[in-house]
Amino acid sequence: MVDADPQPTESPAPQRAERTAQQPFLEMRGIVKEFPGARALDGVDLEVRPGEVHCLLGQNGAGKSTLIKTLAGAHQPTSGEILIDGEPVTISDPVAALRLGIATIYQELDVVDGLTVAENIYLGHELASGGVTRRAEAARNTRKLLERLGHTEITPHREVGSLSAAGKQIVSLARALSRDARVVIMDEPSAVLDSEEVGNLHRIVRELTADGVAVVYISHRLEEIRQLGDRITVLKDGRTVAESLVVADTPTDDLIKLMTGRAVEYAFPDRPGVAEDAAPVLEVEDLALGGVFSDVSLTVRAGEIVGLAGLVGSGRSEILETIYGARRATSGTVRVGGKRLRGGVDAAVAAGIGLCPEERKSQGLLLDEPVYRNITLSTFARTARAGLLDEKAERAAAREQVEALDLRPASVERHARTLSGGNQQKALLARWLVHGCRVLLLDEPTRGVDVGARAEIYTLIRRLADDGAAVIVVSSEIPEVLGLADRVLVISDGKAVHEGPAGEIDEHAVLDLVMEGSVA
Amino acid sequence: VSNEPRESEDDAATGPVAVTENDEPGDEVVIGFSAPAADHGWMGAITAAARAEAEKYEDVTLQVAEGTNDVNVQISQIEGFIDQGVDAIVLLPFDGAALTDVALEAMEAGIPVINVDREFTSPFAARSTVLGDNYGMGVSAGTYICEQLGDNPDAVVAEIAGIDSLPLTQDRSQGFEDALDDCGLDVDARVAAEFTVESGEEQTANLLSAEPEIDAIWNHDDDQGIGVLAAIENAGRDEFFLVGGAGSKNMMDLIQSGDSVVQATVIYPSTQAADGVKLARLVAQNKTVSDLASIGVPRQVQLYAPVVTADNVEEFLPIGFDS
Amino acid sequence: MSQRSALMGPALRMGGLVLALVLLVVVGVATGGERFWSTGNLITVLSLAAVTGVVSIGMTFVITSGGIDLSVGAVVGLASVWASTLATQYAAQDYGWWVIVVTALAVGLVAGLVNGALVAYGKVPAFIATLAMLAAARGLAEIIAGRRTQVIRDVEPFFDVFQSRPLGVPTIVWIFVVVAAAGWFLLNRTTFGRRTVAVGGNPEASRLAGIKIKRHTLYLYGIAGLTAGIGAVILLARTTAGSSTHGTLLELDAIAAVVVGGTLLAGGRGTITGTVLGVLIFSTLTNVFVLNNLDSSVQAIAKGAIIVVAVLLQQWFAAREKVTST
Amino acid sequence: MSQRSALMGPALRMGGLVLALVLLVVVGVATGGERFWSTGNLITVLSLAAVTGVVSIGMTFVITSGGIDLSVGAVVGLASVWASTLATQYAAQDYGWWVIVVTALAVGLVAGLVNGALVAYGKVPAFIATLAMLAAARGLAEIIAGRRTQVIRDVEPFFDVFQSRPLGVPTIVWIFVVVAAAGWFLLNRTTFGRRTVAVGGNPEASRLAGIKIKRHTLYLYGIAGLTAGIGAVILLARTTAGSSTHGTLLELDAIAAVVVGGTLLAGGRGTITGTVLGVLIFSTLTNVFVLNNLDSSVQAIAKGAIIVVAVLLQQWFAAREKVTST
Ligand SMILES: Nc1ncnc2c1ncn2[C@@H]1O[C@H](COP(=O)(O)OP(=O)(O)OP(=O)(O)O)[C@@H](O)[C@H]1O
Ligand SMILES: Nc1ncnc2c1ncn2[C@@H]1O[C@H](COP(=O)(O)OP(=O)(O)OP(=O)(O)O)[C@@H](O)[C@H]1O
Ligand SMILES: [Mg+2]
Ligand SMILES: [Mg+2]
Repeated sequence: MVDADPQPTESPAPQRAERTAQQPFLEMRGIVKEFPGARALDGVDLEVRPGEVHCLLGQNGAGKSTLIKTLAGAHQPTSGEILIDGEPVTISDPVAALRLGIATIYQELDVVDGLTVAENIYLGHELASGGVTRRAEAARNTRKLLERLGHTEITPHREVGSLSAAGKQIVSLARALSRDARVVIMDEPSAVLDSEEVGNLHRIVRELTADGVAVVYISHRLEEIRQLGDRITVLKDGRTVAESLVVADTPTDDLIKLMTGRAVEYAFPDRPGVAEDAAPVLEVEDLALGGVFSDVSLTVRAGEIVGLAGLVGSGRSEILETIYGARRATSGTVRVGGKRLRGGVDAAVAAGIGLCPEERKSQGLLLDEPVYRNITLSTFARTARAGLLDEKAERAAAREQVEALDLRPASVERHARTLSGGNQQKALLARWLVHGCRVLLLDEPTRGVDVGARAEIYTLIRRLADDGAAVIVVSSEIPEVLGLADRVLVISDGKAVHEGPAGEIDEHAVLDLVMEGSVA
Repeated sequence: VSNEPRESEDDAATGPVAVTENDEPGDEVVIGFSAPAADHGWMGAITAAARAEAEKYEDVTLQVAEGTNDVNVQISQIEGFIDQGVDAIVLLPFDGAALTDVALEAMEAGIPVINVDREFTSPFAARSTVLGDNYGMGVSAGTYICEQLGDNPDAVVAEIAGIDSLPLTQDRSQGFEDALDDCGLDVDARVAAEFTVESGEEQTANLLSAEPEIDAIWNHDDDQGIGVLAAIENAGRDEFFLVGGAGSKNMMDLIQSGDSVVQATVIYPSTQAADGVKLARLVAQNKTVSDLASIGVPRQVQLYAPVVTADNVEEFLPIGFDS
Repeated sequence: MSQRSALMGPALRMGGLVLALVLLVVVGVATGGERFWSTGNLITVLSLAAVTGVVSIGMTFVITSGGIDLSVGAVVGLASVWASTLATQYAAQDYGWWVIVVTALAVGLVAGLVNGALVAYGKVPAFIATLAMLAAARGLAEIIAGRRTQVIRDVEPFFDVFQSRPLGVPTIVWIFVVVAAAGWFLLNRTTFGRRTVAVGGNPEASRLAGIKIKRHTLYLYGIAGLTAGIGAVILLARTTAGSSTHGTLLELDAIAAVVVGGTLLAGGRGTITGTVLGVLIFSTLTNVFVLNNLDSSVQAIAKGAIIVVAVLLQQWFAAREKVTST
Repeated sequence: MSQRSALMGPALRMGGLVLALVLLVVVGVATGGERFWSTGNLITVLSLAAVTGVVSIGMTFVITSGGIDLSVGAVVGLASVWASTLATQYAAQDYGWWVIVVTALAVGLVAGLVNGALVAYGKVPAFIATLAMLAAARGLAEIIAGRRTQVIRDVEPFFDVFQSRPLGVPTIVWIFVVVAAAGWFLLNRTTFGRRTVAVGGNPEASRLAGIKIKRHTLYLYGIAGLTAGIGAVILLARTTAGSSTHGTLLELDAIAAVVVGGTLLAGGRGTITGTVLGVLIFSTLTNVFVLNNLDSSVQAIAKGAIIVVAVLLQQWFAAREKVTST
């Protein structure tokens, strides 16, 4: 991603070009979708052919998820028409979409925690005789699907609630595959996956297209789109601004310009280097959480950004959460500014630590509260006088961040639920910017954030560090960790297997370390 | 099928009525009536009898408030009556003590209050009081059981009480205990049901299971008695005899037929409120009770709690209420 | 390891309940001896558990789906009254005892479906819709019964069937066993049951997976109503009478049994086994209390304490489960 | 526009309730005429509303935070009994009438804190913990009172204070007004209220944002207990007596008023105004029923129907709100 190539690197395989010449399988014409108080789609066109990977590109809030939800029957379009094989159809509900051969993996995790893996995969189209589920067969098929996805460690009878976010994503994927669909829609499937998983996912997508299945793929990772996509449709502010561009013929810069309407400086901010005598702000010593990780020690000085790299499930999120006091450490100590931290989250927040959690919906947001209350959730008590809220000050503080982060729409009164995924992420970041932390723990801070905003967030994180904060960043995109951090810690299987300056190691080396560690 | 109403409601509720000069129409009076929720047969009979009594007099309009077991609501009902300026109030309070204050208020506002069944704590709160005799009921039941078992000091006596948190249940149990004590018996097992058929059945089933040998049972309430009998039937037990309470027609029929464990029941008149209505009318019309020599309605009328057995059941059948 | 914990999980989660029940039985035997540990008494305990038990099975479905049904007690009353009116009794004499059963089940089912329609299609919160049904069903039952207890007479075959004791166990206990087994099967082994869990755990995901949530919700309340109808039949058989007071506060007992059993009140996780254990705990508790001739006030306090202890035990076992599975 | 809808939203959502109340008043005037629309009768309605009203305010907080308190009715009973024991009465005679008040409030508060501790620190589901408290508090109240009603005697100043009528309105109505106003302020204008809404909306997010959700939960149940204590004082003033049966089933009335008022049972949204309207609707309903001399069974059915209609009206207004705000 750092060195995204403006020129196409991979020439599309010959048979792919052949197929793209076929009749479109699916067409959407002039789709408009209005929500109370917002027009999310304002005339969108899309055309998908069999056997192609059609990428949807657009900034946060451009309307990508809304578009595919109208296609999946989850939303009803206000106007516009949908054609399948040239025939107009109405997709009145999800069942109708599935019947038409449209399977969808949604941006937000759509699994049921209380059901097993197999039950989740077959939810809605259970293998059953007269209403009685055929469990053995479902388990067999599930095992096959998971094998195809390269995840034999996820067993069919495991409860999905015990899986990590990535595991749940795999289950969603398996569910879409189980539908034998003609088109599979994937809304940011790679956002929670690490690089190895992403490779795996790409292989599956290629297998699908080889069988003539069309894939509609949404992602903010442009290099991924380059590798995988055949054609691209770009959305901006609910309209199609470019339809069915051939990937091979479109330089990345053009795409960014189409999406954002401007040229974005597409690089990581400079590393000014941390002064040798900078005071250590966060000191973690021999931290362990029973069964998940152990012996984690690290020191972050003022102005320093430390990155944690590792595979999904290696325990990085738990390390952050334990430092933050959200989980009770089995052993070890955490010091902030030399003072030992005791107690739970509230003590950590009081000491000036902030955590941007991994799952924004379940761990971060009050979905039915206005944006400004989400932004001031950690600080409203501070702006209050004698327990009396000062909403004016809260709104002002929130508005400032909304502008700084270019949150769209730029209203602080909207409920968090109505924001697009990427904008919800920005609102979470804004919470800690208002708080003004000494230590900031960021778990996948750019998950689902568009290119333009991504650059802004990088700059912002660096600026925070420059202002004296100690920052830890966890990201599944190794280039992001390497590009942003001063120092990296490579985590494998709950242990730190390497620590060193970010500039002295590359992606392959990290991957090697990770693999070695997990074998050991 | 024999659970059809055998007689019309008013006959069943009030029994024979002698016509006196007091029954001549007088001034039009509005009487407010308030009682606990009619959630079981006895209380249903109370309200039905009061309504029926009022029907008989064309000079009486009975204003009936929703039956409620919430003293707060009942107080507001009385406040409503005061506000409307009714001519008299007949009040069977859910809890006598809790309704005393509002009754005083009514009396102070010049509205005579006739207190029924559960007594107020202040003598000034009611113009006249019609009382059942809860303690006496327990005594009657206990005395009857003593008579039957008197020669056997080891006899096992069980008690199936009603809603245990009500003072009236405590009074009944106290009377029962005192009467048994007189002949050297005591209550060996006691459960409390809730005046409902279902709870009667449930509690009795447990009781019978816990006590393999019983000689006599007193059940406070004939409404729950249907459940009590069902449980006895289900358990196939008949080594004891059962004494009922309140006096439902059902139980009287069983006593009469003599082929069940029911040997007796202690009357707790369900006509109290009807008497209350009658007295309220007299008070409001400034009349007097004609069979008495004294002028004016008496301060207190306490009704008798007789024991109904096969010998005298004929006599009581007409006042048995449908449970 | 995850395999093991997946298997051990539910078993361990039940551990607290089983332990609570065993402790109760020990107390029962210690204080009541043979009077407690006799076939007769154990059958009494089971018989008394039957009504609450059957109704709790239906309630488990509703609660698993994230709903609640406060009307079951009142519906039991209404169904018992309707099934014991003179008209029904005459019909039963003419056509057969099943008329009573069918009437009770039909009344329960219809009341349940009305609940379901209000919740699913009227979007009335379940708590409110079923609270309204509670009030309405009781009122209707009182009007139909004229506040009288309606004794069933001259329908002997009805009692012959329901008061009989195949294999020495009362029919009504068999009914409880069959309903519980059917409930377990329905919840764990059928499409319907798995969808119920899904609807409770993540309604939006369920909708997107193609489940017709509204229709499913309608059915769920129908099931709860139907079990209330079955409960009414059992009560008719036990008490020989229908009454508008039948089932008073039964809804609280049922919800308590379901939740103590481990079904999440928020939905998404339900266990029939837990519900059955919950029902048995409460029924044994009452029995032990009576055996010890305990004052009803002391009973109330002890009951409160025991509920809390049972749940804390469950928590403790759940915590242990986590530790062993890591 | 979003600004406007944010302002209009709550007003419109209240629309259904206000309409329901207005309809009730119209029915009251039409059928009762002056008997309904007199100062005396309106004060009767408000006095009746006071106990449920005060308790419902506390309940609003608990439900907004995603919890529930089934014990309030029993706690009202316990507090009323404790505050009217002979010992308390002697102390009140010696030291002043406030002893009674303080005792009732303290009993309510402690019971609430026990609930809160069980829920927050013991992780017992709120439904279970407060159900256990319900049973235990009633049992304890019965034991303390010996199942007798305890009349308060010779503490005249207590009645002088609470049965007086400043500005022609009974003190207990003033208490309701003050508690409601304080509740509104606490929920809408203070950090405490904000935390309550946050905890109800997403407890995990609130915890991760640094809110001490356990301590907060403890306080919330404390508030519910405290309002139950206030309710007990009002009942003592109205009935001049304490009884273990005081407040029976009050929890259902309170929850119904809160939920009909528009507070989400799942938590995350609460409205004191709605709760007050809900309480007034139920209390006016009872009054209109009495004025019309309606049979209590018919009343029950009507009550059920009216609850559903009130909620459907609210739904309809909410839908309109959406349309107008686009
Ligand atoms: N339920 C809703 N009510 C109101 N507005 C909504 C609702 N859902 C989405 N929107 C608005 O519609 C617009 C498009 O949202 P959408 O989720 O489709 O964006 P997106 O392109 O998927 O963004 P991202 O990349 O961040 O996921 C946004 O402005 C969003 O605020
Ligand atoms: N409460 C828990 N008890 C035991 N194990 C847990 C618990 N929570 C998570 N785990 C396990 O800990 C490991 C690490 O979890 P997690 O997926 O959060 O790591 P991660 O490195 O942050 O990966 P991701 O990129 O998905 O965030 C996983 O194997 C997970 O199953
Ligand atoms: Mg999106
Ligand atoms: Mg993670």
